[in-house]
Amino acid sequence: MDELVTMTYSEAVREALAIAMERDERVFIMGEDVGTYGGAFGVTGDLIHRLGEDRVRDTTISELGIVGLGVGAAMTGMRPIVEIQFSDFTAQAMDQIANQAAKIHFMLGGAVNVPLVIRAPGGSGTGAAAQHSQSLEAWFAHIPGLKVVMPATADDAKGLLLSAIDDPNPVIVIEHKLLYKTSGEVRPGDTRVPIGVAEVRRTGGDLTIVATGVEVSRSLEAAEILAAEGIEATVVDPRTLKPLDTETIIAEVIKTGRVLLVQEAVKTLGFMSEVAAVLSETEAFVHLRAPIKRLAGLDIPIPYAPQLERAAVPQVDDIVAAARTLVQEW
Amino acid sequence: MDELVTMTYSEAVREALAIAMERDERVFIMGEDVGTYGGAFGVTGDLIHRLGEDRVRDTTISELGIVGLGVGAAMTGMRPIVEIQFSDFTAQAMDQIANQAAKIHFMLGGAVNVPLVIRAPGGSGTGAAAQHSQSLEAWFAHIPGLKVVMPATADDAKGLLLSAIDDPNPVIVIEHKLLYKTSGEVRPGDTRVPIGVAEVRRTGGDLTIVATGVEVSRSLEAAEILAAEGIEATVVDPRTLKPLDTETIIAEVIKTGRVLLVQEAVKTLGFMSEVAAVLSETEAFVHLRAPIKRLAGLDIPIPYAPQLERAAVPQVDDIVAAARTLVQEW
Amino acid sequence: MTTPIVQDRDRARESLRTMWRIRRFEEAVEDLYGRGLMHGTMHLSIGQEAVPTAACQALNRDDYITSTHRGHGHCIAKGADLERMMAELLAKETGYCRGRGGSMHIADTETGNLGANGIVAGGVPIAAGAALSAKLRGTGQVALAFHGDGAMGEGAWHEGVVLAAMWQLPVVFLCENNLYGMSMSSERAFNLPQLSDRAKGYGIPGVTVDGNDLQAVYDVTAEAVERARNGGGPTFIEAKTYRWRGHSKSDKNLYRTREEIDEWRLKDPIVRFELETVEAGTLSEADLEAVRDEVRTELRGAVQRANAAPDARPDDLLASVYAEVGA
Amino acid sequence: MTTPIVQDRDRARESLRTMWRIRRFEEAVEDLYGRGLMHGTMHLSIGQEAVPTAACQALNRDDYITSTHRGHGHCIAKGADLERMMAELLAKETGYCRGRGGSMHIADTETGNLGANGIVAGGVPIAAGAALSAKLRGTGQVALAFHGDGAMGEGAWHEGVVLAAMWQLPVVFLCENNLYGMSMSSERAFNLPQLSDRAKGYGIPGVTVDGNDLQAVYDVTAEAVERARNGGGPTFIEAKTYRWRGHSKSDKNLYRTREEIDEWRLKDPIVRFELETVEAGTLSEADLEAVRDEVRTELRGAVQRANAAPDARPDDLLASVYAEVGA
Ligand SMILES: Cc1ncc(C[n+]2csc(CCOP(=O)(O)OP(=O)(O)O)c2C)c(N)n1
Ligand SMILES: Cc1ncc(C[n+]2csc(CCOP(=O)(O)OP(=O)(O)O)c2C)c(N)n1
Ligand SMILES: [Mg+2]
Ligand SMILES: [Mg+2]
Repeated sequence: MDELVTMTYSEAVREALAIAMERDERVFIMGEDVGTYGGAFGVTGDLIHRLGEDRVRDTTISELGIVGLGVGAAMTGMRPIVEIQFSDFTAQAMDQIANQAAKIHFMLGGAVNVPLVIRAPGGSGTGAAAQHSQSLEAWFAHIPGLKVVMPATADDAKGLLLSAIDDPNPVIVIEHKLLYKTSGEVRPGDTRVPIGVAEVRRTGGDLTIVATGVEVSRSLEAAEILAAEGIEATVVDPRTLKPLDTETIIAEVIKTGRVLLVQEAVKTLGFMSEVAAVLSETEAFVHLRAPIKRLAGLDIPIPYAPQLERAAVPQVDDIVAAARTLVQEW
Repeated sequence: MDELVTMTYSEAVREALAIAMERDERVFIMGEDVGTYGGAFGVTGDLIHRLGEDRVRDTTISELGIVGLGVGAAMTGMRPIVEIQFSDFTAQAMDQIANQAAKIHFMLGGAVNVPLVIRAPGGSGTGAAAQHSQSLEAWFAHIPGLKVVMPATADDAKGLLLSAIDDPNPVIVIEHKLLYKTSGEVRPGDTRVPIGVAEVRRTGGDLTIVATGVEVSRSLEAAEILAAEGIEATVVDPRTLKPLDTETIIAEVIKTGRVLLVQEAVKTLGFMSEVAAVLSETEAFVHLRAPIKRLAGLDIPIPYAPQLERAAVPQVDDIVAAARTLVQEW
Repeated sequence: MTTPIVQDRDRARESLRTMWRIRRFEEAVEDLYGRGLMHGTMHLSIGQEAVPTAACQALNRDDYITSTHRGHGHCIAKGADLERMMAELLAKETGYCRGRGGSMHIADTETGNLGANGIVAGGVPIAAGAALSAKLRGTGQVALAFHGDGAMGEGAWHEGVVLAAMWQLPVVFLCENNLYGMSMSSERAFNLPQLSDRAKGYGIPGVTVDGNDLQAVYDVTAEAVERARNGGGPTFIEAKTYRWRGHSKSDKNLYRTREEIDEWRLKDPIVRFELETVEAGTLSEADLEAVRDEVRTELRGAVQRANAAPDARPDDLLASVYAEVGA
Repeated sequence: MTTPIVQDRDRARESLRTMWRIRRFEEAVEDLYGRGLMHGTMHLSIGQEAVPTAACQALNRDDYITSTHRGHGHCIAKGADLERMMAELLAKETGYCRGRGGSMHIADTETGNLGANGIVAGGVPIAAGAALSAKLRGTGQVALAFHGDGAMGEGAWHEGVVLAAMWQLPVVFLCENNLYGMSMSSERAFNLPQLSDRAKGYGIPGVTVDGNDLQAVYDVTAEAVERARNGGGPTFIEAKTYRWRGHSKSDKNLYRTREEIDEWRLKDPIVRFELETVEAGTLSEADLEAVRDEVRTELRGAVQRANAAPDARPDDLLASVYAEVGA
């Protein structure tokens, strides 16, 4: 196996885009400011110079239209990748995402596929306030026909995106703004991460933490602090929210009998509600020695002030405290 | 107390609209074909003749614009009620619903209220297929700042709507197409049903069924069949999904120790995922003698063919069977 | 200039056949519906047959169309099979969508029909996307988006046109202005003498045409398609026509008058074209009769075979949501 | 015709004061930002000051505006308090939004400002709704929606204008065309010689004006406001101007040239208006100096007091999401 390369999450996304476009003529990118500007978060960077304007396409500010054109192109032999500048603006495009892209294959009796990839950065932490900081993955995971992935590391950002581009179904990739600048080891070349397979990032016998997105690294950090206190946590990163690898999650929860579910999204009907529901109706249920514990964003819009913004979503300390209570009380 | 009047769910909605408009000059309705046509499902009926074109306003086919105008009118002293012809088309209006209406009060530091009501019929059963049959309440309940109600009876359709119109916050009312023509007893006059209060529609000691929308009457029907077999069910109708009356639900679940959650929406991340999560992390958990059981729509777009459409969502028989298994096996 | 259709025996007959296939198909649907043999809802385009018939003649088989909730005409004109369409409406496994889509979702990729759409204006950006795809693949294909007048109130319509105009995509936006979006008159809705005045705002050509004049619709569409194919970008066409029936089964026609409907029935595009062909000496009364008979027979067979087909099967519903990876 | 602003000592001074308040406010923001004392992102309108300054003079205090992500100028021109604005940006409890909204969400209902908006075109239908409200309440108020050129690609823009045009609402759509929507040039995006050509497609009047010419912006806005107030319906105005700074802090200006920026700096709307007032003999160099000093002092005080205010409090976050019932 080739040597691992250290790069940022954002570079890893860009590398996946370049690899896919170089290998497959049908792949192209479109979105607001993905060209000369290089993307609002610099993700597409210099791709326009490497692959040309035809394949790295700057659009008008028209999210519904962009996704709609993506749907039409995907139905007719192309493999479009659409960037929505902030995942909050998927609200604008929701009809084409949920009523068109997600349903066409089924609704047309299987006659057509819609191999469309939608990349959208989510999450808070940049002081951009309520309309630029949401974690909306639950909206998409609720709609049959969409696949939803949420890479938490650079290698997953690359590998899941490569799998998404090859998938014959619409796949939403929820990237995270705070992760873009973090570095990680990435496998070189056209290396995929399969959609639908969770990753156990750490093992420990006292409790199982299931976390997504930016909360994965926070949970791993928390696990180290807990370890110093003698509490050993397993950390599971589902990576794909839909289709969900329930098998791995259930197995890891059964091993410890205690589960802490950590997400950045607001608590009510966030992704972890589904994980909790799955655990409470499957064989995991009888192995639980403690009630399930969700640690999630407050049910509020993300506030602007930095101290309020931090208070709105789970931080390392919150995870440590919740895990400690769970283990000590049960 | 005045005598109850028997009327259809649809007439009850219309009565609430008329009462609110007659009592409060600020209240008006707008939406596609709500005027002369009387509404796609006949709900607004003759209101345009009783209250005039200014207050019963036919719009162009522009869901995002309609909700947006509602937001602007609500911020400036009016009490708009917006009808979205099928709840599926809230996808078009999602930005104004989730990014504007829901967040403005918080985001502006409390300076402004947005007393907007959005009425939208959801649900399957009319052969209208995948883009006209969804149950999308979970999308709204996931967004802080929105209230979400889902009346299952004519009296609730009237009473919850009257409360919604008086509420200083945006409220989404998910009505049900199949319920429009069903009749029920309705209290006369300006009688409210409070937002945030669940209703226990039946009591029985063997299991607790929590059901929403059209599944409430199906659950009650199922409960009668079960009773004939000697199985007694409590049936709880949350009525308001956000804010949720967790107290009543938890109390009723504790009483029986067995819970069946029934919704029409697709299973994954539907409203009952949240109820399951709440039950699994509160005092209810230790009282559960069986795993939680969700009975939900299949994770598929609603198909056109009648037999497929029926198979896609829980019917009375399915509820009976699930309840029976739950009681017999645990 | 090529021979007018009305003087071209084959094309005239073909045009009539298509219009009759649409009319008879929808009459059959209406009948089945009325007798409780068909489920769901239905949107009939009776009275509007000349528009899709003419427009699709200006397209190649591999050109794309996107269609609407009122899509039977588009589907038939682009070349779909009546039996598979009827089977779909009858919720049969042999239908275009295996009974999962119904009238509002029929598609026929073989003939470039990317699908009816239950969402008003939903197909507009999709057509632009198909045009972008054709441009990127360099195939010379053109896409045509059928849409209603009411669709022009939607953001989706606007955004689709904005992007198509910016990229000068090979797409034609064909508005069937049947004077109403459900109950809202397009005159009241859009505040414009003619809807093609909208085109200027996107820097693209716009034209209004009598939608019940087959030749006129053909001419403007052919010009638009040629422009698109030659890299000249999108065109907007408004074809004025009328739907004789209500919007859908629940329509009580409260928003329009009996007189208006009757007036437009006199402008029947089929009768008009039949008369024109006879006047031009291209077809005889006997020819007309032959076409009608042919279509009636075809349709009867289609309904019978569709009826006899197996009902849509519920067994693999969950497995039908996603295309298989590697497929 | 009333006296031109440039010849009216009070109004000329007031106009200059407003423009300088905007410019100095944003310079202060830029500075605080650069020194790491301010959080989040920022969108500066330096170079565009004449548009809001002139437009808001054409409005009454109780008329409404909706604003954008680039909204400091609109907010100041409509009459907001600099200290409360600065406090908001500094995430203070005394800010307009108690530190919960920041730059992109400042609103000031006292002066009719319904809010900046982080969503491009988000305010357009909201302004139309405020206009509908004014019409229904019969107050004679007018609403004005500030928006960018880029916003015209959004469905929200289209739908807001469609409904406003249909109902002939008292609203003005004022596009600040600063030539770019982030990196996309409006010329490339919209395929139009001037964006006001769009107005015809909605059956409403449209006009293009030099956005750096205070008097010209005032004149067209005043006319549009009068039309709206008198029941004449909406107007679309395109005011051509330029933002000197990048789109936001992350902008490397790769999509435009140094020369272009320099050229527009020469068209500084403040310098231009100062020169005009001096040439007209309305204000002296000393008067100009006095205005500048006044604003500098005001701003220094606002920043100091804002800085000294208590930070936004996290204690009642959950209780702040919903307005209390009965309130
Ligand atoms: C987004 C959306 N909004 C509303 C509807 C309901 N609806 C279906 S057809 C229709 C009228 C469409 O009018 P037009 O575009 O003129 O087409 P026509 O029915 O006249 O063929 C409406 C309001 C819908 N299907 N989709
Ligand atoms: C719906 C939506 N899409 C994209 C963005 C990201 N964004 C913020 S401002 C902007 C450019 C807006 O351009 P324009 O309307 O011309 O205003 P300007 O920035 O020039 O003042 C973009 C793309 C957004 N905030 N909202
Ligand atoms: Mg129409
Ligand atoms: Mg701009």
